[in-house]
Amino acid sequence: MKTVLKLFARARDLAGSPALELDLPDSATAADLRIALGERVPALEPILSSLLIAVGNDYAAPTTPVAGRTDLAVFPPVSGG
Amino acid sequence: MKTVLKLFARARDLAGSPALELDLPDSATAADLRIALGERVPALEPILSSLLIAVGNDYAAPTTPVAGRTDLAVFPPVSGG
Amino acid sequence: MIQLTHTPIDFAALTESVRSTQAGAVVLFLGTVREMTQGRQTVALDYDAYPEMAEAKLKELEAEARARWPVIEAGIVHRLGHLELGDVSVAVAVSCPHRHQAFDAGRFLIDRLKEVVPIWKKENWSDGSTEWVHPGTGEAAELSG
Amino acid sequence: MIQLTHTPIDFAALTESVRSTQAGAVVLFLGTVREMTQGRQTVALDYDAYPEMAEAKLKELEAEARARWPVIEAGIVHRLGHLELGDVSVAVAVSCPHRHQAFDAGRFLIDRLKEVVPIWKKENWSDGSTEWVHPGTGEAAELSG
Repeated sequence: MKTVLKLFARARDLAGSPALELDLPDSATAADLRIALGERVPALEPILSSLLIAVGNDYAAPTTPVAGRTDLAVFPPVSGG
Repeated sequence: MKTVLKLFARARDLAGSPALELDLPDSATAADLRIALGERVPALEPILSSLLIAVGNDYAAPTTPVAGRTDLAVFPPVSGG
Repeated sequence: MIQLTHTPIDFAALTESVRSTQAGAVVLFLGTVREMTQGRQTVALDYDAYPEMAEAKLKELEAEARARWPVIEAGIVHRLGHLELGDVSVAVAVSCPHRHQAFDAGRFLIDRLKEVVPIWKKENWSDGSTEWVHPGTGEAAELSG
Repeated sequence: MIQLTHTPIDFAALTESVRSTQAGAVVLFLGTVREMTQGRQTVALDYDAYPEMAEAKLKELEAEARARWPVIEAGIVHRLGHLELGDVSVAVAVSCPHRHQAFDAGRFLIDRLKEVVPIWKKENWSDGSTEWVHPGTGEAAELSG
């Protein structure tokens, strides 16, 4: 399924883009998304394991379904304040 | 010895005066001052045991000498803030 | 800056005065005149002080805070006289490199101020009565801020 | 008030907005751009955010604080974009009946903000290099405020 995600901060810089579109199996979870993202954008490898995944305005668990969503975001640990 | 003290807050109200002069023995301590004050101003009795005594800008211990000082102050527990 | 004042406290200026490029954190505490205290209604407070000793104690507290935390700048202003509901009675501002230092130092300063600085408040209750607040005398509890 | 802004934060107005006659205590926290971090010199910071989620998370944090403490009013403003040394990057203001509530709620809000709100800072070091601050990635430590 067509799945759209935004990228922020160093993840955006490494990917060279603020957004990506992936084709994921219907059963894909956030854990699957992380693997697919590493394959699609090898430059993300140094920070891949620490990337956070959000569905809408909530952080996803590894088991959260993500296939077909267009409101995903992927970014490194936050540093506001 | 002639000893002068200021009074504040409820102590001043009960004594009806912002300052008092007492004649104390040369050896008088802050503990002695408290007793002398209670005898001189019976109206202070309700709060006498809780009154704080300052010599200059420092709180006095019961054993602190006070006779002849003119920079004494006596007041109830503080409530600023 | 250590100050006792009979005019309204300019807490924005106080906060500005502690900002620094050496600091990553500023904490400002304001004590304000609250209307309800344990079911009783306040209409105003009157603050009195022993000014010389109060200023000396405030300077000691600032020195103690500087000895315990890496304080860049600190300021304490206490208002005296007649205060209406909502008025700012005290402002404590402190800056430190890191935020937990600033929170800890700010809390220390206001906690100790309430214990040792010779300033007293008198409640003006809505029933028309007035009452000095003197914690521990058995006559009135410590009710504020 | 929850706000992300690209213009300087008016922390005095934010503080005024949380004052209340129901509150005896106001705590304001400011995060400011510090020059030195573990021996390295910053010349500026750039803040980026995922705005929709950041605002949602800030609202959640305010709700959590209100559930844990008797918060009268609360406000959080975070600045985004290019900040110079000494600039205010974040302001958290909270009012409560008593001071320890206000300190605890204020500290909770800034601590949690730094953990969960999707905002990121990029260091502009004095040697001309830039570096995203991403705690725990092994690439840069959490260094601020």
